[in-house]
Amino acid sequence: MSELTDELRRGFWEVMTLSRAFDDAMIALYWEGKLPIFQFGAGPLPGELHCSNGAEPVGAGVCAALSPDDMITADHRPHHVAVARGVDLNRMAAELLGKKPGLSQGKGGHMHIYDPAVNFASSGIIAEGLGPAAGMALARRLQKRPGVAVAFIGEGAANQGAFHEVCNMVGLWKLPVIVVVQDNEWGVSTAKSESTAVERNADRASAYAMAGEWVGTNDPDDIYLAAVRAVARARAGEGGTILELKTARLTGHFMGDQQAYIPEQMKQVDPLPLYRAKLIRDGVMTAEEADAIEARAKERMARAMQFAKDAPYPDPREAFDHVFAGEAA
Amino acid sequence: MSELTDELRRGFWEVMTLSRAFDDAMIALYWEGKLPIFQFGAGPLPGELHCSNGAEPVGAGVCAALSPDDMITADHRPHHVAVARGVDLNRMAAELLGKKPGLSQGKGGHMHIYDPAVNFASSGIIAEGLGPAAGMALARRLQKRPGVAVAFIGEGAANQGAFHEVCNMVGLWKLPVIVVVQDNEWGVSTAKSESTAVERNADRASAYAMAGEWVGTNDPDDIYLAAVRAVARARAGEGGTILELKTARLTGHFMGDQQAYIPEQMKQVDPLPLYRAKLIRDGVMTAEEADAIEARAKERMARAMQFAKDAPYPDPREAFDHVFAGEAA
Amino acid sequence: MSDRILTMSRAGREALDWEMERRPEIFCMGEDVFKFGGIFGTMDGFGAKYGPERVISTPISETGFIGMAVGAAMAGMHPVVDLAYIDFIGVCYNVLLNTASKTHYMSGGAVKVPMTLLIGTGGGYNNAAQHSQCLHATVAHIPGAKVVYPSNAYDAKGMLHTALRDENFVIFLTHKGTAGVGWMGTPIRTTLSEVPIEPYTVPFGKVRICRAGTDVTITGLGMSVHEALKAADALEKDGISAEVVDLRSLSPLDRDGILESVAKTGRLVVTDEDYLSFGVSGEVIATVVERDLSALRKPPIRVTTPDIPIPFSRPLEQAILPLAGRIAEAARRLMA
Amino acid sequence: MSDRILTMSRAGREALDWEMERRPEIFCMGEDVFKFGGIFGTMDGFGAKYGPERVISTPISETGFIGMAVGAAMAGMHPVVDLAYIDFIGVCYNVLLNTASKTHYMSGGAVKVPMTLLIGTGGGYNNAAQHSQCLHATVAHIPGAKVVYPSNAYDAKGMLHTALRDENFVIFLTHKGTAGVGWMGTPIRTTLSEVPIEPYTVPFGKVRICRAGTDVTITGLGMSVHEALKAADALEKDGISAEVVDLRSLSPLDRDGILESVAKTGRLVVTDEDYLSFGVSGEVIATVVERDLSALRKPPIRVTTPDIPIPFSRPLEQAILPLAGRIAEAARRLMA
Ligand SMILES: Cc1ncc(C[n+]2csc(CCOP(=O)(O)OP(=O)(O)O)c2C)c(N)n1
Ligand SMILES: Cc1ncc(C[n+]2csc(CCOP(=O)(O)OP(=O)(O)O)c2C)c(N)n1
Ligand SMILES: [Mg+2]
Ligand SMILES: [Mg+2]
Repeated sequence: MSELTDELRRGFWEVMTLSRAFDDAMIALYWEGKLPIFQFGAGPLPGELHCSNGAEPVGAGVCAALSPDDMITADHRPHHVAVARGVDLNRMAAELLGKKPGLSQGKGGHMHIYDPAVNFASSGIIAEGLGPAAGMALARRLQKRPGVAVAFIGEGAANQGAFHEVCNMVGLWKLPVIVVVQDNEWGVSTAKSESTAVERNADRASAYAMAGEWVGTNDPDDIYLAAVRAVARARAGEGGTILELKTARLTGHFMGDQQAYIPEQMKQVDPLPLYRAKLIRDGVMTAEEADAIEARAKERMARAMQFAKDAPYPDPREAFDHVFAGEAA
Repeated sequence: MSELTDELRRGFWEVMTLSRAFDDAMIALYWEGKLPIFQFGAGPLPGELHCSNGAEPVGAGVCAALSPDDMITADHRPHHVAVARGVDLNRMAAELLGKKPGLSQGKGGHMHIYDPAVNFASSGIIAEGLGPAAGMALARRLQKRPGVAVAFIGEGAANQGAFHEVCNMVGLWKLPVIVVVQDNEWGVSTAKSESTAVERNADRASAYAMAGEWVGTNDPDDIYLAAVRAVARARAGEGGTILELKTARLTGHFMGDQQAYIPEQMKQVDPLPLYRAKLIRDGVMTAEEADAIEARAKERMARAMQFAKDAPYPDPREAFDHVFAGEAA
Repeated sequence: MSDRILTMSRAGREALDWEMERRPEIFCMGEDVFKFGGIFGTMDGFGAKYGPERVISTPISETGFIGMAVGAAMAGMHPVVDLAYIDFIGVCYNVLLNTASKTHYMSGGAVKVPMTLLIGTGGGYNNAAQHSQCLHATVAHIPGAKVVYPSNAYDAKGMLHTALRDENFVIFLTHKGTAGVGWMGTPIRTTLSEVPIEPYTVPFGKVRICRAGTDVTITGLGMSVHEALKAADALEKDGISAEVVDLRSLSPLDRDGILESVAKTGRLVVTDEDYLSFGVSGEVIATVVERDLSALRKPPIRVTTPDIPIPFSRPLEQAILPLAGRIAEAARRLMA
Repeated sequence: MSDRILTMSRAGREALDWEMERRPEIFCMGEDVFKFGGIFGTMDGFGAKYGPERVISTPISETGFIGMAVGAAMAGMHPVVDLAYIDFIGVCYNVLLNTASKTHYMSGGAVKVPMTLLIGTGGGYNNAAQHSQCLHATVAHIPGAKVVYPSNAYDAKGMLHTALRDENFVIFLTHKGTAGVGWMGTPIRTTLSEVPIEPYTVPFGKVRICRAGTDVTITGLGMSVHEALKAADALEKDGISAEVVDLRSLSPLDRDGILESVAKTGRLVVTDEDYLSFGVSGEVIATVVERDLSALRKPPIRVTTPDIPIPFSRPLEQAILPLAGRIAEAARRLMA
């Protein structure tokens, strides 16, 4: 499983283009109803929207190293991980639009993506997913079932207290947990160097008796191989890893962020064309094949979007359901 | 200031014996009214009581390295630091007894010792003093006034999220802050090895671009010299230090803790007789001088206790004062 | 089988032990639980009986380990977490507010978080402003969390069985003074009850009439139930018949049960050891008058801890606690 | 000097700017405040004007930097801290609950903590359960913290001046929808007011009668004031005269002011975008009836967000918000 086969690499391209198609479609829809006057609450896709454009290699590379047993928590920017993990695309699209067939029947929205069928969860408070991920790993240990847990956070989240508390327990109890720190250089408008006392969060692993790995390429091949190593350590009972991955945030913190604060020399590179060129260069696929894969991704996303648009809204009375399990529908 | 003079070392002995006298007197009083049936709320000294017996070298050594400008926050076990810092002994004793002339007019009790005259504060939530200490240092920087801030915490507190958040900002902003981790091996009944993924918190300093120092002797001489180095770095603008000091907790977590969980091989050593013997051996004082100093400390404490006992309780109506500044007496 | 008089501590322990023996998904977590058995001895001896895998002592990292408990619950376990004092919720409040309580709803019912969080509340033993709070209103204000609060041994056992069988996040509060643990002194008589050996459940969301009366309703919860009972004894000597209503459960709250008693007596004293404003006392009063304004013959009276931090010194703390004397005095005013 | 119509955002900014120009002890802290000027633009342009020493962008470490603010305040500064959304209090609640609010009391008045914490509240723009909460009752339940909540530009400026001159920990709330910042759309008409250029203070603890009326009192705070005003417009067409009372300040709470209005109208609708139970709505009702049971001719009605997490989907969220329609309907029921 740990070899970089051609099939695997074409799979990365497929997953990345699908994730990009997802975000691009959502971005287009997001602006409906929000121009000329921008307003979070307007249009068919209201609320904050944090897109993953630029971070697709992280989702593709890490998720390919996981098995279905493994568990994931993601943060406020979950799309690339969810798509790579195989979260139901139709129902995720419907969820973003607040529709009844959405994963959460419209109650969650884009920061709250839950798909237990593929052991995926996400939520919107910074660093909030770390404890649950470690707890999922602990549960499996108690249940004597296999399973590695992966918490996806941003480099900004690594300065939140929960990071310290959870990493310490992961190290202390040698839990099979991988903390993926997605370093896209920014937490909203704050650069990593303005928020973090050290250059690399991976180096903080030694404070927790965890392994630390750093990948600086935003390339799914490299990310995959590092993730495979981390997963292998976790499965072998050697404990957790802080896996820091340099990545990109091409469309701003959220839609509406003009990113005027980003200086010219910090402009980020789109990893997709680079990876496409690399695979063609390596003879893994032809340009035509690459385009065909991308086209299929866009089509698939178009169908998902159509599904979402056609779906009905929940009935207003359903707002009162699901406050407690075992009570309402 | 950084030399270990005889005077300084006699001072350590004096401070340590005074601190010990304080705790011993409080322990004796604590049991009044609590036997045969133990109950936190009974007797002239009610509530939880966390004594510092065994940790006196930490207070003596660190505080001797500080100047009056410097600022201190301590935790739920504050006596040894307060005594070493020169907190008003009479008023501190009165505070423990809940009396009107107490430092907080009886509102604080033993975990909440505030003496602004010597820049001393303490409070009872684990790791709570870290942020305030760093903020005091920041204030001084903004005010262009000198001052190093020292936060005293336990090794158990080093696993609380606040530790991470504050250390990161101390490193990021190169604040003159010293985090003194008092490693007495236990957080209540939990051994350090059961709570902390790594052996030394001082090693965690590299995760924050702080300096880390470790002293394993529970000897005020060594502690003092390490503190002097940390203070010098802080004053020189070189930033903060995590200063981990191995120390002891001779009288349990709080009064009433039987410590049955401590295995024979982890029984701790009283640092006072050791230091006394060392100073005599080094010719710094004779046994008679040592005893005289100790006797004076006990006398001084006896007077403080008498002051506290003789002092009146606050009037019950005063409970309503001091909720807000600028309103009631 | 014959019943025994137990403390709340022993009664709760019995429920947890019974469930743990039968259900491998239950495990315990918290600071010092392995060696000390939890703040109220609910897990007393469990370390030896169930081993360190199922009785996990944690670092002082409440956000971390309660967050882990949520994840474990999402993955099919039922964690029982000990948070010791409610004063410590501040360092882990996000897990209660946004994670444990909202995951089920935010997932549209797809994910469940069955977990029980044991927390001790209250003062009265001079432990000062950071170790004496009640704050039950703060946690009861969280939607998606059930909040229960037994005040006696029978309810402690039955409600803990209920909590452990609930599929939701349950915050299980116990006033330190009621539990019957050594360090709080001898147990309060009215907290002790006959406790069946067999397991049984006490439903959430039902008040308990601790003492029937006709002249005035006194509602309370946790410790204030016992102060109310003391007050009722004193009032009886004055010929005043007080009905003492133990709320027992804040979420859900038995609004009908409260109204039923007040409709009968026409007078209401609300006691609460939590701070006065924006808490339980206002909610109880609003519940009555929004349903039946004519139920009350006299303006209701609140006897609570005022909106001040809890002072350390004994005479100061005694002055601000909602003790029996203040409660009886309020009832007498209503009868005047 | 002539007055201008300002948004709350610009009005608040003016107060802070004026005070910062004159008082070196004031400095700003928070995530992204240097480049973004705070969640409501209260510090807009301050980065350039005052520099990074006095306008400090922080890591995402709320316990850390709000804890630092407390220490800075203890050492003679007056920090103004931006916490963005109140939903985030969970990660730093201990600093609010136990440090900032209790230090003055626990020190017997020896130590002061003058600091202002700016927090945005509320939903209505489909930002789901973790970014739409009000939770003002949660912070107002803390003794030792002042909690204020302007709903219009005039009050925003005057109350911020007051906060910045207060020697205590002040939690300064603004409903996101009222502030008049771009991303929430065009400002609500009733949030705009004539704002004097000169500095002025608005005292804490006084309600503001936004609209006088005789038939029914509607109390609100933050956004619900504006929904109440809309409802009052609609009611007027039905011949119902509603008095709209803006609470403005939760700690201290102007209990007399509330009662005064209700004594006049005899009818009470309490609106609140916070969750129903154990919050402001119950407190307002209790305040009225414990003081004067005869003031109310009809049972009061609460129109609040129910005790459920805020759903994302627009039709769901709209169904649970306390909007003008529900408020007017409640008032009509009281007049029937
Ligand atoms: C506790 C908390 N504080 C602040 C926020 C607001 N917030 C949302 S995303 C974000 C930046 C996160 O940065 P990073 O972790 O690097 O993730 P990225 O957005 O770059 O993917 C902030 C501050 C929040 N959601 N939770
Ligand atoms: C946030 C928080 N959690 C738990 C406690 C209860 N508690 C008080 S002292 C203590 C142990 C602290 O251990 P350590 O930091 O090593 O200090 P020591 O008591 O050894 O001096 C605990 C768990 C608390 N006060 N605050
Ligand atoms: Mg980032
Ligand atoms: Mg310790």
